[in-house]
Amino acid sequence: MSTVLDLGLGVAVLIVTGLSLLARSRLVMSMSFLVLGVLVAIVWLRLSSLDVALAEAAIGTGLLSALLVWLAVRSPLPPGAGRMETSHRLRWLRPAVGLVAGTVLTVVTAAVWVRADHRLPAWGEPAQAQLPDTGVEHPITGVLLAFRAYDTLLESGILMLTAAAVLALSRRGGLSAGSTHQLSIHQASAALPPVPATLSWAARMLTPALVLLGLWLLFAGSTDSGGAFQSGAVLAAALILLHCAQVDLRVFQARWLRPLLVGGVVVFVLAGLVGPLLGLPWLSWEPEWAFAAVLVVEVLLTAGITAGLYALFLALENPEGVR
Amino acid sequence: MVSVDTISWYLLVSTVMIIFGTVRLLLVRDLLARLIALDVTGIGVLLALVALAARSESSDPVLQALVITGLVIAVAFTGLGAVLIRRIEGLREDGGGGDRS
Amino acid sequence: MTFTQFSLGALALLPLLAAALTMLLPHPVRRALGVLVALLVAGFTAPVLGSVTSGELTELVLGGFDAPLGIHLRGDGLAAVFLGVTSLVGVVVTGYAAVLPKSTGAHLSATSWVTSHPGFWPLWLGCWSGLNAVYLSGDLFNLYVSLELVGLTAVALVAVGGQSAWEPALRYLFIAVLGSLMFLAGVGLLAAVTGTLDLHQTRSQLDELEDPTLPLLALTLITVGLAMKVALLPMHRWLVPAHSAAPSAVSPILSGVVIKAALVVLLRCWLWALPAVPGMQWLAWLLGGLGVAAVLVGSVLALRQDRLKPLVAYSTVAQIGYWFVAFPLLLHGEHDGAPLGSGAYNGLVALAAGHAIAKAGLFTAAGFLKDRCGTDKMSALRGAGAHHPVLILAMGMCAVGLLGLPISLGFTGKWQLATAAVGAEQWWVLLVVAAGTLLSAAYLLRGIAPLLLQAEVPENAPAAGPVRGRERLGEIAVLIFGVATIGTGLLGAWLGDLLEVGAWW
Amino acid sequence: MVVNDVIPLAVVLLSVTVAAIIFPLPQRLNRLRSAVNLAGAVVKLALVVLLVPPVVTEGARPEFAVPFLPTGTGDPISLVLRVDPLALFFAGLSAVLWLLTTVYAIGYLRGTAYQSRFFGFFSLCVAATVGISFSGNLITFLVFYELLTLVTYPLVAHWGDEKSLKAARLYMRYALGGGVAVLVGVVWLTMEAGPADFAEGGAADVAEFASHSPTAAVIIFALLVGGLGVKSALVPLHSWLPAAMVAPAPVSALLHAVAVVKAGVFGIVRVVDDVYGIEVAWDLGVLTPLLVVASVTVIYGSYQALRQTEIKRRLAFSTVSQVSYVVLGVTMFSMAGTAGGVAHLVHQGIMKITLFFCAGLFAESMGAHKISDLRGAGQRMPWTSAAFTVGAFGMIGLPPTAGFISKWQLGLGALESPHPWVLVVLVVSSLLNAAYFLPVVYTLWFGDQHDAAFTSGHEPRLLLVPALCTAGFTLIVGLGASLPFSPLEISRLIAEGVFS
Repeated sequence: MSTVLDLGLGVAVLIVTGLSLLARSRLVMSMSFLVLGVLVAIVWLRLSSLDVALAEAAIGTGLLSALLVWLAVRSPLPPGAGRMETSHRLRWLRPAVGLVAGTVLTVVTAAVWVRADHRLPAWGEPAQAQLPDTGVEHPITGVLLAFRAYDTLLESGILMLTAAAVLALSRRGGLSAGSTHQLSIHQASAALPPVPATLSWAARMLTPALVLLGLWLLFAGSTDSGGAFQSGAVLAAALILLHCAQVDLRVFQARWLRPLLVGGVVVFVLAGLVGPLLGLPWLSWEPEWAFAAVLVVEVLLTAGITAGLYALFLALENPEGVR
Repeated sequence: MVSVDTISWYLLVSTVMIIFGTVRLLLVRDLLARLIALDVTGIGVLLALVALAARSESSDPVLQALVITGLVIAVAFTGLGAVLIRRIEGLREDGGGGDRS
Repeated sequence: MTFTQFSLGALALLPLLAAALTMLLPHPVRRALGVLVALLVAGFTAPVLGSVTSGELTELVLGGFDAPLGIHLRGDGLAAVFLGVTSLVGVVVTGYAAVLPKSTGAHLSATSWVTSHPGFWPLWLGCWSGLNAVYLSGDLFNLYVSLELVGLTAVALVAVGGQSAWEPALRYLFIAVLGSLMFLAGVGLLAAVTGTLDLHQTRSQLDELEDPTLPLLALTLITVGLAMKVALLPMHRWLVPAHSAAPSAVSPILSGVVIKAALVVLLRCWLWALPAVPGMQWLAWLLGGLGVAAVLVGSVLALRQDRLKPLVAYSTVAQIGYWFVAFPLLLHGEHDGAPLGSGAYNGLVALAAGHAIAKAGLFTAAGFLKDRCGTDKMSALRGAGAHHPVLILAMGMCAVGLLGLPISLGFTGKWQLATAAVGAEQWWVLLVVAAGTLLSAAYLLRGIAPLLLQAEVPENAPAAGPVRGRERLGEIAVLIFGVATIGTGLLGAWLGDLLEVGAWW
Repeated sequence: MVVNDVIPLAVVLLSVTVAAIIFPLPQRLNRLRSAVNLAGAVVKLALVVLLVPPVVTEGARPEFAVPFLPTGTGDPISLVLRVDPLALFFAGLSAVLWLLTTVYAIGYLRGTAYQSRFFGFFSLCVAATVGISFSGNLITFLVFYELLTLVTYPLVAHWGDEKSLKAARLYMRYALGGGVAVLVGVVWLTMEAGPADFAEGGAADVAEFASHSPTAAVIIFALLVGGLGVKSALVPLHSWLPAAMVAPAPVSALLHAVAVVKAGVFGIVRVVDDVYGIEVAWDLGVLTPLLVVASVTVIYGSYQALRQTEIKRRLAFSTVSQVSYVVLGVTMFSMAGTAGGVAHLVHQGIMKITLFFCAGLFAESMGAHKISDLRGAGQRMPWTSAAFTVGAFGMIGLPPTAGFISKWQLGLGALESPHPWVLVVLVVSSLLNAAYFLPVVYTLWFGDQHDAAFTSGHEPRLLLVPALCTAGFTLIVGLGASLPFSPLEISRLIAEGVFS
């Protein structure tokens, strides 16, 4: 039974992959990618990785595909869409070589995969033994915010700096209060299609539910599946919905976007600095107050992720001068 | 505990995604198509990691955490890529853009 | 916890914190904070260098969680060398960017395009944080995250160069991310067979492994991915537009240190994470062959450029070749009691470190001229040397380093590479070194000599305008690189001692 | 002793310091720049003189070493500065001639632009030359040799026009090509026989290496001498030298008399005598081919000089020919020949610099570039013409000049050596020398008054005094050849060391 399901799921993933890679229309491509996200989230569930499935659903499918679909909608038919980079003489050569090389590589790699004797991770036992010291009960949150907090910190740094980068590509370098205020103001020449009243209404109704879901994911993270990233994605989705419903968020953008963006990383680093001040290594937290530290960091991190993802969305709209 | 066959099957699927995503990325000209190909490759890699995580009794938390990290990074680069594509195509629509650098 | 251990963490986290804070500040304050942080980072580099000089390997267990669960930071010889070089390049470039803000890119103001870009500061400090994290990391997945931090900020730093830099930046993004994904796939494979992500534990686990196929496949993936990021021929085509379209203060960082980060990861994987696996030498020979091609093709293409920045960028492509020429020699045994592998490794590191300083200097100079004259066409820059004697002198000194003439780290590196080659009886390496030296002399002369023309400089040449005090300071930055290129040439023996600490052998 | 050990380093650093002071000096501070230059030159001369008694009479070998390159086995290769008689000999030559050339250059460049750059590189050039002379092993030699290539480039390109840049580029190509060959040779030799410290009579490690793998030793010898042969302008590697004549006159003078060309020849002497050792080299059979090349160069250079109509080009080909006498002497495998060759190292320097100084004077004062322009110059510029005549007679080898001494000594050496036919080369070359120098001398004194437009003909003192000094030296060295501390006596001492 399970085998048939897995087989079907795998084939479906492959078909949608093919569709998202080979389609000629941008819209089809990005929509296929959205479907791919959904399918893969189901695969994660099949592989008993609830947290990853949640993250995929929220971040991967929800936001990432939304970005791509948005892009496809805003400029559906750029010059040369979907065409291969062909040389003049042998049109078929590149795709053919690519196909053959890809197939050969797949066969070789897969053969190696199957032959290899896998070894189970050596961190299983120490992870369970040391989990109580971290102040959280959910092992994945423990890994993210205690055992490998350094990775998470650098990663939130990446998200923050990506937001900084896309803001830097907007008016006034995007990095002052005045410029975030102006983000994503549509020009007359590229105005959005009018928003149907129903959507606007639905968005306003949905938002509280989304916020509630986000907060639940956040606070559930310490004991159960969920966490800063999933929660941040949901909250960002709520903001985006509001924005699409043409709710005026400019004051929020001007006053709060940058501080929120930065806050998570700053507090994370400062919390990491407490250890050295007490003579411990970087990023170590005493079991007594570890939970408090993790909670503070997680809340601010969520805010930062929300702001970062929202900034990515806002910056998608070209500033005037660069349409 | 997921059966070994299932894991191997998903590893195979992930391999196909990785390799054909890469090939497409290197061959196609359309910028959005390239970005999507890159994302497909990324999902393929993460799928492999999750499949590996599923070998343990209860799915391995460390590998899962790594995958979540990977996902966030994927969103980050896709976001930057998408904004860059928008800007570049905005320039093109303007008719080649200005001469300032 | 000792201060050195504290420094290991601070080296990665302080710039990140500063990057976050700069986002909230107005532009002039950002510059001041940037300079302050640069000096602090250099200050934290000192204890690491000091302890490695005294033969000590400093290790920091983050959060107190031991490997394989947690992450270790290791300040060994390789890390110390690159930390030192990055601090030098970082401090000087930061100073340059603070003094000449127009070198940081171009942004859209309320009405028009303006030179100088406030976004440079958070991105550069974030990039620096990632670089230090890469050097110190002792964990494969953490290497991936750090490398992504470097890659994304580097792409963004190219993009702040303005409209013409966007396409190169996007191209760079595709390659950088694809490279990291391949690296991640390789890491996943290794983790599957070893059950750990720690570099040292990976090695000891693989030592017990009988079937070499999987580690070999993993190494292939890792190598291809990282070779993309280092821009080894034939995966070099993204480098030239990206490095030449980047703002003046960014190109030296990219060419000087960012590609070195990928090189360091490659060395970590080849020499630390994997034991000598049968079949590895084929891969090494392939890399060696590509290295030779890169030296020759890169140099010839550099000769054919008519603009200064692309010329310097192609020179990077050629120099990258040298590092890979050393790979086949890394796996060799001994000759008369001298270990050849370590000799080639020393040579590789010396070449890369020397290149970092010299290339940073040359790119800063090229960017300076481009900013000042509005173009980097060599025909338009004729005679610019008459107004910038210090700059030309400094460029000459940097060129010495790139040529590999004494006294410079480039010479030290070539010397060690050549002696290792003679010991291993790989005579072709000598030929490559000789040909590469002569070709690089040709293209560097082509780049620098027209600047010296002084007989027929028209009065209204762009370089002829009055030189402001700030610009003089900018020239001093290049001069520091030049002097450092020559000065570090005397440190070859010390470098060899440093690299002994925490080496894989 | 301790003080002496520091002197070699001090001499090198002195010139570098002078350069570092001069580079940032603004153009208008002419007096300060000249003062710094002259002070540096005088102090350097004094330091070198200080070394003479301990090294020549007491047999001391002051040495300074600093670790430079790691080897992998623990002991790093060092940069070594060591003073032996040959080193002192060459350093003395450069110290004396630098002082004179500095004076000349101050006068020559008066009122032109970019003087700070010129004198800065000029000082670096001398630092490199002194470094070459004091080098205690091949690696140190290589370092300073390449440094010399680099710092002479801006000097050759000094005027900054297309022609200078082209000549400088040609020079750079040749010199770097040679440098790469030397580098490969040094790398190989170091890997096989260690860092090859210079030792009188040859390095023991090299001798052992040559005994068990002679083929490799011959190839390495060919690489080293081939590379060095570029700078010493051995035919067919000479064509950069005439092209480089576009440089300012003091540069040409320095290039031909002490710095570049001499550095190449000095390197060949070092390789033959102090790395391989003359006996080992003879056993390997590498000396005779080199002797033949040198003979060809001597004759060919003279023949080409005869064909030139421009003064500076004629002098340039004359250098090609004359410098090879040194190689001739060293490779003919006799003690007298070696002494003659080494003595010619100094003699040629003094005589050739005289000629270049005078050529510069003629060009500056009369605008004379061709030999035909010199008609009647003897009346208008008598002192200059006299100095030129002394130099020319020296080149031909007429007594009582220094040139006579070296040719006589070389002739003696040829008779002692296994190759008496070299005497024929010497005679033919002397005849050719006479054929291309005597007409110039004749034109100077007895040519018809040239165009009346050239009436200026005044002889600036800063340019004239150095020329007269070197002309004087040419005579003094010739007359006092048998006095203690004369170049010939020191050369004999060196030759004894080589054959001991």
